[in-house]
Order: sequence, then structure tokens, then C-alpha cells
Amino acid sequence: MQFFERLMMMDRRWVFLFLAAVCFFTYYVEYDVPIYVEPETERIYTFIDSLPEGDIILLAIDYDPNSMAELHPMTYTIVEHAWRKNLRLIITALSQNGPGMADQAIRDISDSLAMPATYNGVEYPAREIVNGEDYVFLGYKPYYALVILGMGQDFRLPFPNDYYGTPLDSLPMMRRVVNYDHVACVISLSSGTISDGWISYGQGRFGFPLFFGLTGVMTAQYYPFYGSGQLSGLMGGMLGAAQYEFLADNYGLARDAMKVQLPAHVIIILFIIMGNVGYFASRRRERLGGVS
Amino acid sequence: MKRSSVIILSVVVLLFLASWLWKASTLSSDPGIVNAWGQAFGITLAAFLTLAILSFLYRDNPFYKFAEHLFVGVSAAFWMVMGFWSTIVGNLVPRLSEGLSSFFKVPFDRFAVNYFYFIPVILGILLLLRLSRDAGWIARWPLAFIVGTTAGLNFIRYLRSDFIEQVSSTFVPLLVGWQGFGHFLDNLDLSATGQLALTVGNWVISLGVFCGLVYFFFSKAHTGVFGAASRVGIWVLMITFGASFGYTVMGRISLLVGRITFLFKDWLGLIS
Amino acid sequence: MKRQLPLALVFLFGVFMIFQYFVPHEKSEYVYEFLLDWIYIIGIFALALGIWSLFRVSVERIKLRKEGATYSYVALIGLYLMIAFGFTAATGDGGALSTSYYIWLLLGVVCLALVMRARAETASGRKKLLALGTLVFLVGFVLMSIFDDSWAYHFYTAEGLSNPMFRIFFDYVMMPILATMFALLAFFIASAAYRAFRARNLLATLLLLAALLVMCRFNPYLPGIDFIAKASNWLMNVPNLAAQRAIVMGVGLGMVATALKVILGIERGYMGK
Amino acid sequence: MKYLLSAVIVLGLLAGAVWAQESDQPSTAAADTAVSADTVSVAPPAPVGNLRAYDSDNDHGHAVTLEWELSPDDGGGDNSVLMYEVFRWYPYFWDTVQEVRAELVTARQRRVQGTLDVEGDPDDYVKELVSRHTELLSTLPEAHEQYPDDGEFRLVRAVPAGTEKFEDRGPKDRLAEDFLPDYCDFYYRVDAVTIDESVRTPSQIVGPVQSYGQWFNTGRIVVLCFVLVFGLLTILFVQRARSGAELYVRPIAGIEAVDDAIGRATEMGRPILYVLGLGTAADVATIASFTILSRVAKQVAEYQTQLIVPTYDPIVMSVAQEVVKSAYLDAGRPDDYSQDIVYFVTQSQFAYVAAVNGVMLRERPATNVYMGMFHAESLLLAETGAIAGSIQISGTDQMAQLPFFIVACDYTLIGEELYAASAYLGREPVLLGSLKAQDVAKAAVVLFALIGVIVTTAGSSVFQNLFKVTD
Repeated sequence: MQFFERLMMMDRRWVFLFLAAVCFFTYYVEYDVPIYVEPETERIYTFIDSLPEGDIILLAIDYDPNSMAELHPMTYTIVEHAWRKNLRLIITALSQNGPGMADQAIRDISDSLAMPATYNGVEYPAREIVNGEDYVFLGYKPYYALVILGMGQDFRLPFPNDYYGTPLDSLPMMRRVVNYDHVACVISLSSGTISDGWISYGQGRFGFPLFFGLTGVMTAQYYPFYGSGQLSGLMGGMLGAAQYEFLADNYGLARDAMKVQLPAHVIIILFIIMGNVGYFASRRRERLGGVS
Repeated sequence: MKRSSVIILSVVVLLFLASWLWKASTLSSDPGIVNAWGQAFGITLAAFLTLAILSFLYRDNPFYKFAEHLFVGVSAAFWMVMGFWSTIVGNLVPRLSEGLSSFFKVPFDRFAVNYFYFIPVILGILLLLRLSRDAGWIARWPLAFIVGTTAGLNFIRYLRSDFIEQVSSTFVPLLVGWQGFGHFLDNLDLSATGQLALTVGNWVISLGVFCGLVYFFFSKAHTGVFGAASRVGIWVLMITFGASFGYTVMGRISLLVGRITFLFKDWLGLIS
Repeated sequence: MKRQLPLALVFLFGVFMIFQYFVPHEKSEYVYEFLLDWIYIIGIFALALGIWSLFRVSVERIKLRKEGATYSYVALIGLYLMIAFGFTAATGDGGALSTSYYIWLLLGVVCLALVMRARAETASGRKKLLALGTLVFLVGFVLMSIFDDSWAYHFYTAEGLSNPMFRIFFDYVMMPILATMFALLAFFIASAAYRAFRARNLLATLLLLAALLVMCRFNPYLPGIDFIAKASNWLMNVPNLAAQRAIVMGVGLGMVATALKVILGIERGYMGK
Repeated sequence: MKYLLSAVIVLGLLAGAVWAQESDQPSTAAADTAVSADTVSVAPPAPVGNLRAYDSDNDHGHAVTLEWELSPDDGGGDNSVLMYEVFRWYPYFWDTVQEVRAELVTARQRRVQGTLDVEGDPDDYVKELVSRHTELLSTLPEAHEQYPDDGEFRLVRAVPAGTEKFEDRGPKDRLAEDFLPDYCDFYYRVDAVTIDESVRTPSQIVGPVQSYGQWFNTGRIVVLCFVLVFGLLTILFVQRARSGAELYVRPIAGIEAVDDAIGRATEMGRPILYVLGLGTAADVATIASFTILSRVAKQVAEYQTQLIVPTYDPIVMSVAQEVVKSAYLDAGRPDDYSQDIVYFVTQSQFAYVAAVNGVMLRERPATNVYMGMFHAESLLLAETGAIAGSIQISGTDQMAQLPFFIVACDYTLIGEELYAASAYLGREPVLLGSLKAQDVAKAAVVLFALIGVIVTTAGSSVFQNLFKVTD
């Protein structure tokens, strides 16, 4: 068994071990990773940033807790950005396991709004976030396609009451807000087929500006919709979230996680290179062996 | 049970208890926490299950099997319970019966009653007839209803958003902002948004789509020019798959980071 | 009846859904919303079928003493506990559960385990003993179900799920396993890349190079990162767009064709032919 | 000028707020602020021109669209127009309707809460209100015919300057406060309003106009054409195939591998694992997968190998049981069929994966077949299968999961190949015929795209507009 063959045939458990070791180690070390901003993300940021005060954004927190790592940072930074700009939010959670998590996130961000903050050189005073005035949390209903279609008629159709059981009509913010006609845009953060639903049942039928925050895997799949204009912007995975955090000047979870990403990527690339070096070397040896 | 298994099992149990005790003692120092023992148990259990699943990477083992079976049982019940309360009780019962509504404590509005909702109930019960050996074929009726309705829905849905939209967005100009060769050479711009890059990009898109579609022709042998186009098609597909794979690595590692955070921060408390 | 009626139903509803798309009138929308409602009500009934199947398979495994039958107890107990949490709630203030409630749960678990054990037992003497034990616990279980007032069936309130154990099981059992299963992907993606990305032929090389390029774009320390970022972006925006479009169009057309075949009754695979 | 500008901005924002709020009556709060901030007196602006009102197209009714030309003083001239206010003529009778409606809504709510306190049967009371409300609504068109007597113009909504189009749309729920009735003669007026709310110029009154629902959405003609053409093509080719025309299908590597893999499993005496994915019985990929399962099951029955089919969706489970059962029947071995071949695991994505992974490592299947709809679990399944040393064949239409299957499996059916596989396997003329129809449609797409690209390159967007579908 020669060195190169070993390089090629290494047991997968070594790969697992190296990767785990690197991830655990770099999680500790403090260092800062520079961020490179892509235009797809920038378009989301600019759109939200330029909305006039009081406009309504429909934010769909449609992911499961298992995609929290990638999508939660987006929720945190977008919601904080919107509230700092005095925009209002209608929030849905169309994933079965999502509402509790979304509710927790809303509370967390409300708390952080109670502190003044300075982003991109602008000082934002502390303010209290009021349920029913600054946001409405609609919660979960099964069969997202029906819900998306239903909200196109009237938010009250699928959600006569909000997550906390208050009738929508009694919330000051929902007065005169009937359906998608009254929101500036829809931002869907999702980790599954719900995003297809937002395109075909939502944007396809009702034609609102639609932005996506997706997990890294899904992002590539949605570029055709970005190219065809059905999507007005999209951000993918942790990198997209980190870019948004960078644009909003709000250091958060995503940029924190980027420091593990980088070494992990390097490790995987090294393994791929090792595998190929081994492959070529052993093939060469075979060929030479055949000649002699 | 083998002796080594007993030793491993007892070590794990001891560690579990130690973690519980230690976690409870640290949590009880925080005045904001009400039920420190309960929470400590929950976090320790969560950490144990996390590690049990991770142990699968080494090989299949009793801890993984335990976590797997627990997960299957709990999640199956979880979905049933959620479905029952949100759909049957939340949507159906208030539309059918006052007695049932008051039993389940859901508000009942007799003017929203709609007896047509008995139809899906009947179809649902017909579906349950599957369990019967003789009347099992009746279960095909509700199945036919579901398949028919969704086939109709899918038919239009894919036609509209996947097909027609995609076709029309393939109509890209092959010469972007063309004002003659002289103009092109004088203002040659190599940036990503420059004329050259856009023009080349549009060529690649058009050719890529054509060749990709050719690859998906099934009723013609892939030989000659047709075969060449189909080969280019599969190259483009492979590049895409490679790129998507590379793109995904990131997200997957983020998920791991989430678990590391849990273990380090919430369980071991090594990071604040 | 057995074959023609289902096909007729498929045709009828399929055609209706297609026509509905072209008819914006209020009445057509009304029927449409109605049909969608029906589908998910039927879906819940189907879930009962599934739970029954899961239960049956686990019980069979225990009864036949197949390998790993011990773990089937775990699955059944998990199922039982979660259903119990789903349909009971404390009656007292604050929704806190009483000790007697936990005793009741435990009795249920013991009962369940004993029944299963008894079914798997072959020696008739021990079988009788186990059956007797089951009976004792069962009586306790039933009595507690009837006379314990500290909890009651059904938990639906305006705030949602009110049994705290339901939430706790979700947070501390389902969530960690679910998230960790998902996190295993990080390791698997690494091993898959190591194992499969070898430049064996042209197609494999293209796959490998594209993946490497895109993976490098996360590395801001690499020389020429600007170019790599742009190139991988180009890769994601241009060739990727083309390939996606070709696949999406093909798939879209295939789906439309299959839906049409289903509606016309040409494709009958879903009915077991 | 700076003052004016800032006042305009403030007012614009306020107008937005007012607009978002309930504003049946023109709000004066906004104007007050502005006047106190700035006491410039303004001349009345020119009115909007050419006001038109028509029933909104392609909808379910309950909406009227208004279009007008901007006042010359909006964006030019004195530039004094701040917003437009849209007025609709309401008969006083509408107030009666509203009173009854409000009464009805509260009565219903109270009835639900059990707090409705009336003499006699509360249900009769509500019923009586319902019939009164219905009756009043039915006489509403007559009240509208009284125009201009017994009524007045009321504000519908204020829109910011620069707006040329407004849709007066109400919900279709008759109990909604802003319900907009169909088949009533509406009259509209649009006022150009300046910074001083009292300085305004009304437009000509348009009307009568009625809103009503349409029976055909003309914006979707393209889709209809396609449906018809594609449907006809399919029927045509199916007929041709039935009458015996030879239809060629190119070989699909993944499908040919299935047969070998079953043979291999038989030799090794190990089972075959068939995974239908996470789709529901209505997903097209799952339907295609059933056809492939039927073929695999038949062969498995013939070779007397073991088959394992864990499922994720209960309906899929029912269907798959049916499929496998009839495959065993076809193979002449109905006695070998057991209901436990196809079983349900759980409807939770990762619990399902955990269980299937367990099966792979414990039962050691010789071959794993993954066909249908997959999500993130694709790689978890395929890598575990590779660790267990099974031959793996996969197929999915989920773009995002294809890369993982390609990397980790021995054979992969890419997208449409999965659908084609069912036709390829069965060799039934009807299925082959529809495959041919698909190819013809694809050729048409290539042709269209070619023309489209040329036309677009020539700088015309005619072709692009042809493919526009309205919502």
C-alpha cells in the first residue's frame, strides 16, 4: 500500500474527524472575515432601505428550525433593518414547526429595538415595538399553497385571527389592509418548496415584488426566476445573510459563522485535491508498471 | 448483553447524570430560571440525542438506534396531533356541529355552518376502508378525487410559471447594445456588466438552453449534429451540478455550526 | 364501479381545475376554494392510516422477535407519549401538570410494554403472568383516566397547544435530533466530494472544476479572489441559468404531459394499474 | 421653495398614513399641520383630464378601474397638486345598509361568544338580520339609479400626485365594511387637491359604471392556446401509436441499470430498497415513480427477491401497496405479497431519513432505488447507501438535489428522464405516444426560442409581449 494509494483510499471517517476538528477549533478562535457583496443581495437591501416610513412588508418566515442556522440571521437583520426604518411588517410562518421559533425571534428583535443603535453612521433612537401597530404575526396554517392563494383574496381568509388569537380586524395596522395590493413587497425566507408556492401561487397570480432568502442549496435553483424578473432579488445561505448584515452594518450571527465556513471549505478543497493527486499518481504508477 | 456493552452503557448513564447535576447547579444560580432541574434535564437529553445521532458517523450503534426509533415515534404522533387540531378541529368541526365545537372548545358560528363539508369527511372515511380486505377498492374514490384535483392544479401551475415564463425569458438579445463594430472595439469593456460580458453571457444562455433541451429529446437517436448538441447539453448540465454542489457546501456547514453552537454554548457553556 | 368511477372522478375534477383557471368569476372561485379545503381534510384521515401502519409494523417486529425489536418499544412509547400529550391538558391554573398525571403516563407506558412483551412471549406460563400484570396496570390506568380531575382530555385554547410537555418534547427531543440529522450533511458532503470528485473523464472533470471554483469563492484570502468571485457568480448566473432553464422547461413539459395523461386516464400507475 | 418642498414631503407621508387608515371622511388633520407649517396661499389647480371608469378586466367583480390624465399642475405648471382624492357617489340608502350590516356582524360575534342578549330566540334574531341585510343589498341597484338624488359623493381614497390610475376594489365578502356591490350604477369624481386642503378642483363626473365578474380571463389566452395545442398533440400521437406506428425511444442508462441491479440482488441474496421520496400522491414525480415501482416489483416477484418500500406519506403508502400487490399478481406470485413490504414510517422528513438509513445499514440491500421527489435528505440517503456498498439508482425532478444524486449515485435520471422512464419501461404505445408529443412541443419551444432570440436581437419586444400572461 503506497502513500498515494492511501491518499486516494482513505477511510471516510478520517474526513469526518478532520472536518469536525477544524470546525470545533475555529469556532473558538476570534478573527474577522471580509465580506464580498453580490448585487442580488444588494437589491433587497436597497429596496427595503428606500421604502417610505409606514410601508408594509410581508415577511414570510417559512422555514423549519432545521434551517435556522442559515435563515435565522436573515430574519434578524431584515426585521431589525425594517423596524429601524419605521416600516411595518406582516409576518407569516407557513412551515409547521416554524411559528414558535418565529415568535421567539420577533420578541428578541423587539427587545433589541428597545436600545438605541447606530448603523451606517445613522443614529436610531430606541423605540417600543407594538404588536398590531408595528407588526402582525399571522402564524401557521397548513397547506401553504392554499394560504398563499387565500391571502391574495384577503389576509382574513386564511387568518381570521393572528397567532395570538386576536381578530385581524381589531388590529390597528390591519385596517384597510386587505391583501397583497397593500404590501410593498413580499420577502420569503424559506428552506423548501414553499418558495415555489410563492412564485407560482403568489407572484404568478398577484404580481407583487418578491424577494427570496434561501438556503445555500436552493439558491442556484432560483436563478432562472431572478433572470426572468419574477424574483426581484435573492440572497443565498449564510453568505447572503452575512452580506445583508454587512450592508446593514449590523454584525450578527451570519458573519460570526463565516469564520467556521472558511477553514471548513479549505479542508474540503484539500481533501478533493488529495484524492485527485492520489488518483493521478496511482494511475501513472499503473501505466509505468505495465511498461516495465 | 456483552460485558463491554454494559460498561459503555453505564459510562454513558453516569455522564448523563453528571451533566444533569452540573447543568442544574449552574442554571439554579440564575434567578431568571424557574425550573432549573427540568431545564437541565432537557438540555442534557438534547445533547445526548445530538451526540447519539453524530455517533452514526462512526458506525451504526445502539445509541443511534435509540434516537432513531424515538424520533420516528414522536414525530409521527406530532404530525398527527398537529393535523388533527389545526385541520379537523380548527377548520372542520366549527363548520359542522355545535356539539363537537363545544366539546373541543372552538368558537362555533352557526351561520358559517356548511354541510358540504360532510363530503370530505365521507371521502376520508372511505379512504380508511383500505384497511378492509373486501371494501378496499372503495378507497380509490377519494384517491381519485385528490389526484384529479391536484393534477388539474399542477397542469396549469407548471404550464404557467415553469414553462411559458421560462420560454419567454429565453428571448434574450444576442447583441447587447450593438452600435457597430467600431463602437464595440472603441468602448471595449471587460467588466462583468460590460457589453462583451453581457453579449457572451446571452450567447451561452441561448446555446445552453438549446443544447440542454436537445439532451432531453427522447424520440430521436442522439447521433450526428444532434448528438453533438446533446453532448454540449450534458456538459452544461454537469457544470451546473458541480457549481450547485460547491455552492451548497456552505449551507451544510452552517448547519453544523448550529449544532456546535448548541453543544458549546447551551450545553457546555464554554462560550457566552 | 371499481375502475371506471375513479377514472371519471379524476377526469371531472381535473378538467374543472383547468377551467377554473380561465374563469375569474366569483362562483368559480368559490368552488375552487372549497375543493382545496376538502383535500387537506381528507389528508388528515390518511394520516390515521399511516399511524396504523407504523403501529402494525412495530408490533409485528416485537411479536416475531425480529432483530432490533427492543427499539420498536422505544418507537411505540414515543408515539404513545406524544399522542397523550397532544390530547390532554392540566385543568388547574397555569396549566402545570400534577404528579398524578405523570403516574398516569407511566402506567400507560408500563401497560403498553407489558402487552407487547406478552405477545412476543412463547412460553404459555410466563405469557399468562404477563397478561395478569398488564391487567393490573390497565385497571389502574383506566381508573386514573376516569377519576383524576387534575387533567382532562383536549387542550385547544386560543394560545394554541397548552400541554407544556408537548412543547418540551418538541424542543428537547424532536428539535435536536432533527437539526443534527440535517447537520450530518456537512460531513456527508465532504466525504461525497472526496470520494466522487476525481477527474476520471471529461464529465467528471467538468463537475469537479465547477465545484472547486465555486467553493473557492468563499475564501477572501485567495489570490485573485475578485476574479474567482466574479467567475463563480457568472457560472451561477449564466451557464447555470441555461441548464436550469433547460431542465425546468423539460420538467414543466413532462409534468404537464403527465398531469394530462392522468386526467385523460392514460397513466394509471397511481391506481395500481 | 425649500419650505414648500419639505411641507410636500411631510404631507406626502401623512397622506400615506391617512390613506392607510380608515378614511371615509376627508381627514383634516393632515391639512391642519401643513397650513400651520406653511401659510402660502395657492391658486386652484387645473382639474384632471379625460377621466374614464370601467369595470376591471378579468376579475371576479367588485372592482372598478379609474384612469385619468394628470392635472397640468402636477409635475408641471404651478406644480401645486399634492394628491388626488377619488370620490364615489353613495346613496343615503347605503348608510341604512351599513347600519344593518354592523348590527348583523356584532350580533353574530356575540352569538358565537354566547353574549347575545335579545328577546326570543337569538338565532331567529340573527336570521332575521341576515334576511334584512340580503334584502337591502338587493335593492341597492335601485338606490343607485336615483342618482343624483338622495345621495352624495364620498371619499374613497386619496392617492399621491403622479398617480394616473386607481382601482376601487372591495372584498367579495358581503359582510365586509368596504364591500363593493356588483351591478350598481357608480359615479366617480377625482379632485386635484393642493397643499391647502380647501383649495381643490373637482373633475368631470363619470358614470354610470357597473362592476361585475367575468366568465373568461382574456389575459390567459396564451395558456389556453397551449393547453389546446398540447392536448391535441398528445391525443394525435397516442392515436398514431395505437394504430401501430413504430416510435423510437433513446436508451436511458439509469433505467437499463435497474434490471441488472435486480439480478445482482438476487445473486447476492440481499433485498432491494425502493424509496419513493417525500412527494405526495399528487406530485407528478411520485406518479412517475409508481410506474417504475410497478416494474421493479414485478421483476422482484419473479426472481423471488425481497423488496423494502418505506414511505413518507400515508396516501403514497396506500397507493404503493396497491401497485406492489398488483405487480405480484401479474408476476403470478400473489402469495409472496405481504402488506409489510410497503410500510409507513413518519411524515417527518429527517425521522424518515433516520429510519431509512437504519434499514440500509441493517438490512444491507444490494440495490437502492430512489425515484420521486427529494429534498435535503437526498445526500444523506445516497451517502449512507454508498457506505453500505449498495448499487444506487436515483431519479428526481428536483433541480436542487440532482447534484447530490449525480455525485453519490451510480446512475441518475435527470429531470424529465424520470417521466420518460415510465414510458420507456412500459413500452405501452399510449405512453410512448405522449412522449412523442412532448418532444414535438419541445421542438416547438426551440423554434419559438430561436425566432424569439432573433426578433429580440433585432430590437423588438413583440414576441416577448406575445408570451405575456396576465394575472
